[in-house]
Amino acid sequence: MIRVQKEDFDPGAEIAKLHRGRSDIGAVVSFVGLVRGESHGEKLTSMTLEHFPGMTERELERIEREALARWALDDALIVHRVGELKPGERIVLVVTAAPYRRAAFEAAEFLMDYLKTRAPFWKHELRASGEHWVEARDSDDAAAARWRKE
Amino acid sequence: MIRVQKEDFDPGAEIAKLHRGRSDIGAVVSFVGLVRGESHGEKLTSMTLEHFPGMTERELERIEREALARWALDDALIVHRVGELKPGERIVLVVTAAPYRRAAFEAAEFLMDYLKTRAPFWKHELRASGEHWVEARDSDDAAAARWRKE
Amino acid sequence: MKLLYFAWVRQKVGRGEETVDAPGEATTVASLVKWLQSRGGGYADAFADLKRVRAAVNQEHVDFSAPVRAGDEVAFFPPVTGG
Amino acid sequence: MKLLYFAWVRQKVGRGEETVDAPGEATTVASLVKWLQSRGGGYADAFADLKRVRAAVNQEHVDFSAPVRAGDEVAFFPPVTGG
Repeated sequence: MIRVQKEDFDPGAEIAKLHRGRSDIGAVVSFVGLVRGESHGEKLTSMTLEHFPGMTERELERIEREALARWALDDALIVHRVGELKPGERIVLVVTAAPYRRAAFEAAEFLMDYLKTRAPFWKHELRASGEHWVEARDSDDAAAARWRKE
Repeated sequence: MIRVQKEDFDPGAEIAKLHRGRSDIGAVVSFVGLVRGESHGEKLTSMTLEHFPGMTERELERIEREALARWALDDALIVHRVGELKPGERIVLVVTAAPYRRAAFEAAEFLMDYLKTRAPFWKHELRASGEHWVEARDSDDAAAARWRKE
Repeated sequence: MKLLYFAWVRQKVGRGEETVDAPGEATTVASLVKWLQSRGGGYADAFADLKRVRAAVNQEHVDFSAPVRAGDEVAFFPPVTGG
Repeated sequence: MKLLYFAWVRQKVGRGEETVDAPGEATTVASLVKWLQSRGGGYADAFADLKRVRAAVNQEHVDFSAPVRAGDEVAFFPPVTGG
Protein backbone atom coordinates (compact mmCIF):
# COMPACT_ATOMS: atom_id res chain seq x y z
CA MET A 1 0.00 0.00 0.00
CA ILE A 2 1.15 3.52 -0.71
CA ARG A 3 -0.22 6.88 0.41
CA VAL A 4 0.69 10.50 -0.32
CA GLN A 5 -0.87 12.92 2.14
CA LYS A 6 -0.58 16.29 3.87
CA GLU A 7 -1.60 14.85 7.25
CA ASP A 8 0.72 13.27 9.78
CA PHE A 9 0.71 9.47 10.19
CA ASP A 10 0.88 7.18 13.22
CA PRO A 11 3.80 4.72 12.87
CA GLY A 12 2.59 2.44 15.67
CA ALA A 13 -0.91 2.16 14.21
CA GLU A 14 0.49 1.46 10.72
CA ILE A 15 2.87 -1.22 12.02
CA ALA A 16 0.04 -2.91 13.97
CA LYS A 17 -2.34 -2.76 10.98
CA LEU A 18 0.19 -4.64 8.87
CA HIS A 19 0.43 -7.70 11.13
CA ARG A 20 -2.79 -7.66 13.20
CA GLY A 21 -4.76 -10.91 12.93
CA ARG A 22 -1.95 -12.69 11.08
CA SER A 23 0.44 -15.30 12.44
CA ASP A 24 2.63 -15.85 9.35
CA ILE A 25 4.65 -12.67 9.98
CA GLY A 26 7.78 -12.97 12.13
CA ALA A 27 9.43 -9.61 11.44
CA VAL A 28 8.22 -6.05 10.88
CA VAL A 29 10.76 -3.33 10.05
CA SER A 30 9.80 0.33 9.95
CA PHE A 31 11.59 3.48 8.89
CA VAL A 32 10.46 6.96 9.93
CA GLY A 33 12.10 9.97 8.28
CA LEU A 34 12.01 13.25 10.24
CA VAL A 35 12.69 16.91 9.43
CA ARG A 36 16.03 17.87 10.99
CA GLY A 37 16.32 21.28 12.61
CA GLU A 38 19.57 22.15 10.87
CA SER A 39 20.60 22.24 7.24
CA HIS A 40 23.97 23.31 5.81
CA GLY A 41 24.96 24.57 9.28
CA GLU A 42 21.92 26.85 9.43
CA LYS A 43 18.77 26.69 11.54
CA LEU A 44 15.85 25.41 9.49
CA THR A 45 12.57 27.28 9.84
CA SER A 46 10.43 24.96 7.71
CA MET A 47 10.54 22.60 4.77
CA THR A 48 7.98 22.33 1.98
CA LEU A 49 7.62 19.16 -0.05
CA GLU A 50 6.46 19.62 -3.65
CA HIS A 51 5.55 16.57 -5.72
CA PHE A 52 4.22 15.45 -9.10
CA PRO A 53 0.66 14.24 -8.36
CA GLY A 54 -0.09 11.12 -10.33
CA MET A 55 3.49 10.22 -11.14
CA THR A 56 4.37 10.14 -7.43
CA GLU A 57 1.76 7.47 -6.74
CA ARG A 58 2.79 5.50 -9.83
CA GLU A 59 6.47 5.56 -8.87
CA LEU A 60 5.79 4.57 -5.27
CA GLU A 61 3.57 1.70 -6.44
CA ARG A 62 6.23 0.58 -8.89
CA ILE A 63 8.94 0.66 -6.19
CA GLU A 64 6.74 -1.26 -3.77
CA ARG A 65 5.86 -3.83 -6.44
CA GLU A 66 9.56 -4.35 -7.12
CA ALA A 67 10.27 -4.94 -3.40
CA LEU A 68 7.41 -7.46 -3.17
CA ALA A 69 8.82 -9.28 -6.21
CA ARG A 70 12.43 -9.33 -4.96
CA TRP A 71 11.94 -10.30 -1.32
CA ALA A 72 9.72 -12.84 0.45
CA LEU A 73 7.51 -10.17 2.02
CA ASP A 74 4.07 -10.59 3.49
CA ASP A 75 3.23 -6.92 3.05
CA ALA A 76 4.67 -3.43 2.67
CA LEU A 77 3.57 0.16 3.20
CA ILE A 78 4.88 3.54 2.06
CA VAL A 79 3.39 6.80 3.39
CA HIS A 80 4.91 10.11 2.25
CA ARG A 81 3.81 13.56 3.32
CA VAL A 82 3.69 16.70 1.15
CA GLY A 83 3.28 20.38 2.00
CA GLU A 84 4.91 22.41 4.74
CA LEU A 85 6.66 20.64 7.61
CA LYS A 86 8.46 21.91 10.70
CA PRO A 87 11.64 20.52 12.34
CA GLY A 88 10.94 17.30 14.22
CA GLU A 89 7.89 16.45 12.07
CA ARG A 90 7.53 13.09 10.33
CA ILE A 91 8.09 13.08 6.54
CA VAL A 92 8.00 9.46 5.42
CA LEU A 93 7.14 6.00 6.71
CA VAL A 94 8.17 2.68 5.22
CA VAL A 95 7.05 -0.60 6.80
CA THR A 96 7.88 -4.12 5.63
CA ALA A 97 6.55 -7.39 7.03
CA ALA A 98 8.11 -10.78 6.34
CA PRO A 99 8.40 -14.27 7.83
CA TYR A 100 12.10 -13.59 8.66
CA ARG A 101 14.03 -10.46 9.55
CA ARG A 102 16.63 -10.31 6.79
CA ALA A 103 14.04 -9.83 4.02
CA ALA A 104 12.19 -7.21 6.06
CA PHE A 105 15.39 -5.22 6.72
CA GLU A 106 16.70 -5.40 3.16
CA ALA A 107 13.37 -4.52 1.57
CA ALA A 108 12.88 -1.51 3.87
CA GLU A 109 16.33 -0.17 2.98
CA PHE A 110 15.66 -0.81 -0.70
CA LEU A 111 12.34 1.05 -0.55
CA MET A 112 13.98 4.08 1.06
CA ASP A 113 16.95 4.07 -1.33
CA TYR A 114 14.69 3.84 -4.38
CA LEU A 115 12.16 6.31 -3.07
CA LYS A 116 14.97 8.83 -2.50
CA THR A 117 16.20 8.60 -6.08
CA ARG A 118 13.01 7.85 -8.11
CA ALA A 119 9.88 9.25 -6.45
CA PRO A 120 9.18 12.80 -7.73
CA PHE A 121 9.36 14.82 -4.51
CA TRP A 122 11.37 18.04 -4.07
CA LYS A 123 12.30 19.64 -0.77
CA HIS A 124 12.32 23.41 -0.47
CA GLU A 125 13.90 24.77 2.70
CA LEU A 126 13.33 28.04 4.50
CA ARG A 127 16.54 28.77 6.39
CA ALA A 128 18.08 31.78 8.13
CA SER A 129 19.78 32.79 4.84
CA GLY A 130 16.63 32.47 2.75
CA GLU A 131 14.93 29.87 0.56
CA HIS A 132 16.82 26.96 -0.94
CA TRP A 133 15.92 23.92 -3.02
CA VAL A 134 17.59 20.87 -1.52
CA GLU A 135 20.23 19.39 -3.84
CA ALA A 136 20.20 15.67 -4.60
CA ARG A 137 22.99 13.79 -2.83
CA ASP A 138 25.49 11.53 -4.59
CA SER A 139 25.35 9.23 -1.55
CA ASP A 140 21.66 8.57 -2.30
CA ASP A 141 22.49 7.59 -5.89
CA ALA A 142 25.23 5.28 -4.58
CA ALA A 143 22.82 3.74 -2.05
CA ALA A 144 20.26 3.03 -4.78
CA ALA A 145 22.93 1.61 -7.10
CA ARG A 146 23.69 -1.12 -4.53
CA TRP A 147 20.39 -2.80 -5.42
CA ARG A 148 20.87 -2.86 -9.17
CA LYS A 149 20.91 -6.43 -10.40
CA GLU A 150 24.03 -7.67 -12.16
CA MET B 1 18.01 1.77 26.98
CA ILE B 2 17.21 -1.88 27.44
CA ARG B 3 14.26 -3.60 29.11
CA VAL B 4 13.37 -7.25 29.80
CA GLN B 5 9.72 -7.69 30.71
CA LYS B 6 6.74 -10.05 30.72
CA GLU B 7 4.35 -7.33 29.52
CA ASP B 8 3.70 -6.36 25.93
CA PHE B 9 5.18 -3.11 24.56
CA ASP B 10 3.86 -0.37 22.27
CA PRO B 11 6.18 0.10 19.25
CA GLY B 12 4.62 3.44 18.23
CA ALA B 13 4.97 4.90 21.72
CA GLU B 14 8.59 3.71 21.99
CA ILE B 15 9.49 5.14 18.57
CA ALA B 16 7.90 8.50 19.47
CA LYS B 17 9.61 8.60 22.89
CA LEU B 18 12.99 8.24 21.19
CA HIS B 19 12.65 11.33 18.98
CA ARG B 20 10.00 13.52 20.67
CA GLY B 21 11.24 17.03 21.41
CA ARG B 22 14.46 16.56 19.40
CA SER B 23 15.29 17.95 15.98
CA ASP B 24 18.72 16.36 15.45
CA ILE B 25 17.25 12.99 14.47
CA GLY B 26 16.51 12.38 10.80
CA ALA B 27 15.92 8.63 10.79
CA VAL B 28 14.30 6.13 13.17
CA VAL B 29 14.38 2.42 12.30
CA SER B 30 12.42 -0.13 14.30
CA PHE B 31 12.27 -3.91 14.30
CA VAL B 32 9.40 -5.87 15.83
CA GLY B 33 9.77 -9.65 16.18
CA LEU B 34 6.53 -11.66 16.37
CA VAL B 35 5.61 -15.24 17.32
CA ARG B 36 4.80 -17.15 14.13
CA GLY B 37 1.89 -19.59 14.20
CA GLU B 38 3.81 -22.41 12.59
CA SER B 39 7.08 -24.12 13.46
CA HIS B 40 8.68 -27.09 11.68
CA GLY B 41 5.49 -27.51 9.65
CA GLU B 42 3.37 -27.84 12.79
CA LYS B 43 0.83 -25.54 14.36
CA LEU B 44 2.32 -23.71 17.34
CA THR B 45 0.18 -23.52 20.47
CA SER B 46 2.46 -21.27 22.50
CA MET B 47 6.08 -20.32 23.06
CA THR B 48 7.78 -19.72 26.39
CA LEU B 49 10.90 -17.59 26.66
CA GLU B 50 13.32 -18.54 29.44
CA HIS B 51 16.25 -16.27 30.21
CA PHE B 52 19.21 -15.77 32.56
CA PRO B 53 18.19 -12.83 34.78
CA GLY B 54 21.13 -10.53 35.34
CA MET B 55 23.25 -11.80 32.48
CA THR B 56 20.47 -10.98 30.00
CA GLU B 57 20.46 -7.32 30.99
CA ARG B 58 24.27 -7.18 30.97
CA GLU B 59 24.48 -8.70 27.50
CA LEU B 60 21.79 -6.43 26.06
CA GLU B 61 23.52 -3.38 27.56
CA ARG B 62 26.85 -4.53 26.15
CA ILE B 63 25.36 -5.05 22.68
CA GLU B 64 23.67 -1.65 22.76
CA ARG B 65 26.88 0.03 23.93
CA GLU B 66 28.75 -1.55 21.02
CA ALA B 67 26.15 -0.26 18.53
CA LEU B 68 26.36 3.27 19.99
CA ALA B 69 30.16 3.13 19.67
CA ARG B 70 30.20 1.80 16.09
CA TRP B 71 27.51 3.98 14.49
CA ALA B 72 26.66 7.68 14.69
CA LEU B 73 23.43 7.06 16.61
CA ASP B 74 21.42 9.54 18.64
CA ASP B 75 19.78 6.82 20.70
CA ALA B 76 18.79 3.14 20.78
CA LEU B 77 16.30 0.92 22.57
CA ILE B 78 15.98 -2.84 23.06
CA VAL B 79 12.87 -4.36 24.68
CA HIS B 80 12.62 -8.16 24.99
CA ARG B 81 9.75 -10.11 26.48
CA VAL B 82 10.00 -13.30 28.58
CA GLY B 83 7.39 -15.84 29.68
CA GLU B 84 4.59 -17.44 27.67
CA LEU B 85 3.57 -15.93 24.32
CA LYS B 86 0.92 -16.90 21.78
CA PRO B 87 1.15 -16.79 17.96
CA GLY B 88 0.96 -13.21 16.66
CA GLU B 89 2.29 -11.71 19.91
CA ARG B 90 5.25 -9.33 19.98
CA ILE B 91 8.55 -10.79 21.28
CA VAL B 92 11.21 -8.15 20.75
CA LEU B 93 11.58 -4.49 19.78
CA VAL B 94 14.71 -2.74 18.59
CA VAL B 95 14.68 0.97 17.76
CA THR B 96 17.60 3.08 16.51
CA ALA B 97 17.66 6.83 15.94
CA ALA B 98 20.33 8.63 13.90
CA PRO B 99 20.86 11.79 11.88
CA TYR B 100 20.90 9.69 8.64
CA ARG B 101 19.17 6.49 7.62
CA ARG B 102 22.12 4.24 6.81
CA ALA B 103 23.46 4.25 10.39
CA ALA B 104 19.97 3.64 11.80
CA PHE B 105 19.37 0.66 9.47
CA GLU B 106 22.78 -0.92 10.00
CA ALA B 107 22.72 -0.52 13.77
CA ALA B 108 19.21 -2.03 14.03
CA GLU B 109 20.28 -5.08 12.01
CA PHE B 110 23.44 -5.39 14.09
CA LEU B 111 21.47 -5.24 17.35
CA MET B 112 19.13 -8.00 16.18
CA ASP B 113 21.95 -10.20 14.85
CA TYR B 114 23.96 -9.86 18.07
CA LEU B 115 20.94 -10.25 20.32
CA LYS B 116 20.04 -13.49 18.51
CA THR B 117 23.47 -15.02 19.10
CA ARG B 118 24.59 -13.51 22.44
CA ALA B 119 21.65 -12.61 24.70
CA PRO B 120 20.78 -15.57 26.99
CA PHE B 121 17.19 -16.30 25.96
CA TRP B 122 15.83 -19.76 25.09
CA LYS B 123 12.60 -20.48 23.27
CA HIS B 124 10.51 -23.46 24.29
CA GLU B 125 7.68 -24.35 21.92
CA LEU B 126 4.44 -26.19 22.57
CA ARG B 127 3.44 -27.77 19.26
CA ALA B 128 0.98 -30.43 18.11
CA SER B 129 3.68 -33.09 18.55
CA GLY B 130 4.67 -31.95 22.04
CA GLU B 131 7.26 -29.70 23.67
CA HIS B 132 10.46 -28.70 21.89
CA TRP B 133 13.39 -26.44 22.67
CA VAL B 134 14.11 -24.27 19.62
CA GLU B 135 17.49 -25.10 18.07
CA ALA B 136 19.94 -22.29 17.29
CA ARG B 137 20.18 -21.52 13.57
CA ASP B 138 23.44 -21.47 11.63
CA SER B 139 22.02 -18.57 9.61
CA ASP B 140 21.91 -16.47 12.80
CA ASP B 141 25.60 -17.20 13.48
CA ALA B 142 26.41 -16.24 9.89
CA ALA B 143 24.39 -13.01 10.22
CA ALA B 144 26.26 -12.04 13.39
CA ALA B 145 29.62 -12.91 11.83
CA ARG B 146 29.06 -10.25 9.14
CA TRP B 147 29.66 -7.55 11.77
CA ARG B 148 32.94 -8.92 13.10
CA LYS B 149 35.69 -6.39 12.53
CA GLU B 150 38.62 -7.48 10.41
CA MET C 1 1.75 18.48 -26.10
CA LYS C 2 1.40 19.18 -22.39
CA LEU C 3 4.48 20.38 -20.53
CA LEU C 4 4.87 20.29 -16.74
CA TYR C 5 7.58 21.97 -14.66
CA PHE C 6 8.48 21.28 -11.04
CA ALA C 7 10.60 22.80 -8.25
CA TRP C 8 13.17 25.36 -9.47
CA VAL C 9 12.53 24.46 -13.11
CA ARG C 10 8.95 25.63 -12.53
CA GLN C 11 10.17 28.80 -10.80
CA LYS C 12 12.59 29.69 -13.58
CA VAL C 13 10.11 28.96 -16.38
CA GLY C 14 7.56 30.98 -14.46
CA ARG C 15 4.68 28.52 -14.69
CA GLY C 16 3.80 24.96 -13.62
CA GLU C 17 2.25 23.78 -16.87
CA GLU C 18 1.38 24.77 -20.38
CA THR C 19 0.12 23.28 -23.61
CA VAL C 20 2.35 23.87 -26.62
CA ASP C 21 2.42 23.10 -30.31
CA ALA C 22 6.03 22.01 -30.59
CA PRO C 23 7.58 22.20 -34.06
CA GLY C 24 7.85 19.03 -36.12
CA GLU C 25 11.57 18.62 -35.45
CA ALA C 26 10.93 18.22 -31.67
CA THR C 27 10.75 14.42 -31.85
CA THR C 28 12.81 13.63 -28.72
CA VAL C 29 13.09 15.12 -25.25
CA ALA C 30 16.46 16.58 -26.28
CA SER C 31 15.11 18.33 -29.38
CA LEU C 32 12.06 19.55 -27.45
CA VAL C 33 14.45 21.07 -24.87
CA LYS C 34 16.43 22.72 -27.68
CA TRP C 35 13.25 24.36 -28.92
CA LEU C 36 12.31 25.46 -25.36
CA GLN C 37 15.78 27.00 -24.88
CA SER C 38 15.27 28.97 -28.10
CA ARG C 39 12.24 30.64 -26.52
CA GLY C 40 14.71 32.52 -24.27
CA GLY C 41 13.94 34.24 -20.97
CA GLY C 42 12.96 31.87 -18.19
CA TYR C 43 13.26 28.87 -20.51
CA ALA C 44 16.88 29.61 -21.39
CA ASP C 45 17.60 30.00 -17.68
CA ALA C 46 15.79 26.81 -16.61
CA PHE C 47 17.48 24.72 -19.31
CA ALA C 48 20.94 26.37 -19.10
CA ASP C 49 22.57 23.36 -17.40
CA LEU C 50 21.01 20.13 -18.65
CA LYS C 51 23.03 18.01 -16.20
CA ARG C 52 20.71 19.40 -13.52
CA VAL C 53 17.42 18.64 -15.32
CA ARG C 54 15.50 15.36 -15.47
CA ALA C 55 12.51 14.45 -17.65
CA ALA C 56 9.47 12.18 -17.54
CA VAL C 57 7.21 11.33 -20.49
CA ASN C 58 3.68 10.29 -19.54
CA GLN C 59 4.82 9.95 -15.92
CA GLU C 60 7.76 7.65 -16.64
CA HIS C 61 11.38 8.66 -16.02
CA VAL C 62 13.20 8.89 -19.38
CA ASP C 63 16.56 9.84 -20.84
CA PHE C 64 16.76 12.88 -23.08
CA SER C 65 17.00 10.54 -26.07
CA ALA C 66 13.43 9.32 -25.50
CA PRO C 67 10.88 10.06 -28.26
CA VAL C 68 8.05 12.55 -27.75
CA ARG C 69 4.93 12.96 -29.87
CA ALA C 70 1.81 15.13 -29.99
CA GLY C 71 -0.48 14.33 -27.06
CA ASP C 72 2.37 13.33 -24.72
CA GLU C 73 2.72 14.84 -21.28
CA VAL C 74 6.35 15.83 -20.77
CA ALA C 75 7.62 16.91 -17.35
CA PHE C 76 10.90 18.64 -16.45
CA PHE C 77 12.33 18.79 -12.94
CA PRO C 78 15.55 18.70 -10.90
CA PRO C 79 16.86 15.40 -9.48
CA VAL C 80 14.37 14.28 -6.85
CA THR C 81 14.96 14.92 -3.14
CA GLY C 82 12.13 13.20 -1.25
CA GLY C 83 12.26 10.75 1.63
CA MET D 1 31.09 -22.45 43.47
CA LYS D 2 27.59 -21.68 42.26
CA LEU D 3 26.34 -23.56 39.21
CA LEU D 4 23.37 -22.47 37.09
CA TYR D 5 21.59 -24.49 34.39
CA PHE D 6 19.17 -23.21 31.75
CA ALA D 7 16.74 -24.60 29.17
CA TRP D 8 17.21 -28.31 28.38
CA VAL D 9 20.50 -28.43 30.35
CA ARG D 10 18.43 -27.48 33.40
CA GLN D 11 15.80 -30.10 32.56
CA LYS D 12 18.36 -32.88 32.14
CA VAL D 13 20.32 -31.98 35.27
CA GLY D 14 17.02 -31.78 37.11
CA ARG D 15 17.60 -28.44 38.83
CA GLY D 16 18.22 -24.78 37.99
CA GLU D 17 21.04 -24.08 40.41
CA GLU D 18 23.22 -25.61 43.08
CA THR D 19 26.28 -24.79 45.16
CA VAL D 20 29.11 -27.30 44.89
CA ASP D 21 32.54 -27.89 46.30
CA ALA D 22 34.32 -28.82 43.10
CA PRO D 23 37.53 -30.83 43.50
CA GLY D 24 40.88 -29.04 43.26
CA GLU D 25 41.55 -30.28 39.72
CA ALA D 26 38.44 -28.45 38.38
CA THR D 27 40.37 -25.32 37.42
CA THR D 28 38.74 -24.67 34.02
CA VAL D 29 35.22 -24.90 32.63
CA ALA D 30 36.33 -28.05 30.77
CA SER D 31 37.65 -29.82 33.87
CA LEU D 32 34.59 -28.72 35.87
CA VAL D 33 32.40 -30.30 33.18
CA LYS D 34 34.47 -33.48 33.34
CA TRP D 35 33.80 -33.69 37.07
CA LEU D 36 30.07 -33.01 36.54
CA GLN D 37 29.91 -35.78 33.91
CA SER D 38 31.48 -38.18 36.45
CA ARG D 39 28.49 -37.60 38.75
CA GLY D 40 26.43 -39.62 36.22
CA GLY D 41 22.62 -39.58 35.90
CA GLY D 42 21.22 -36.30 34.65
CA TYR D 43 24.68 -34.71 34.53
CA ALA D 44 26.07 -37.36 32.20
CA ASP D 45 23.00 -36.84 29.99
CA ALA D 46 23.16 -33.01 30.02
CA PHE D 47 26.89 -32.98 29.19
CA ALA D 48 26.89 -35.94 26.77
CA ASP D 49 27.41 -33.74 23.69
CA LEU D 50 29.56 -30.72 24.56
CA LYS D 51 29.15 -29.21 21.08
CA ARG D 52 25.60 -28.38 22.19
CA VAL D 53 26.53 -26.74 25.51
CA ARG D 54 27.72 -23.18 26.16
CA ALA D 55 29.11 -21.66 29.36
CA ALA D 56 29.27 -18.31 31.13
CA VAL D 57 31.48 -17.45 34.12
CA ASN D 58 30.19 -14.60 36.28
CA GLN D 59 27.69 -13.72 33.53
CA GLU D 60 30.25 -13.49 30.71
CA HIS D 61 30.25 -15.87 27.74
CA VAL D 62 33.43 -18.01 27.89
CA ASP D 63 35.13 -20.88 26.07
CA PHE D 64 35.56 -24.17 27.90
CA SER D 65 39.24 -23.34 28.36
CA ALA D 66 38.35 -20.41 30.67
CA PRO D 67 39.55 -20.68 34.29
CA VAL D 68 37.12 -21.16 37.19
CA ARG D 69 37.79 -20.69 40.88
CA ALA D 70 35.95 -20.98 44.19
CA GLY D 71 33.28 -18.28 44.48
CA ASP D 72 32.63 -18.11 40.72
CA GLU D 73 29.17 -18.40 39.30
CA VAL D 74 29.28 -20.81 36.35
CA ALA D 75 26.27 -21.21 34.04
CA PHE D 76 25.63 -23.93 31.44
CA PHE D 77 23.06 -23.65 28.68
CA PRO D 78 22.33 -24.48 25.02
CA PRO D 79 23.14 -21.97 22.26
CA VAL D 80 20.81 -19.01 22.75
CA THR D 81 17.60 -18.66 20.69
CA GLY D 82 16.08 -15.30 21.64
CA GLY D 83 14.95 -12.46 19.39
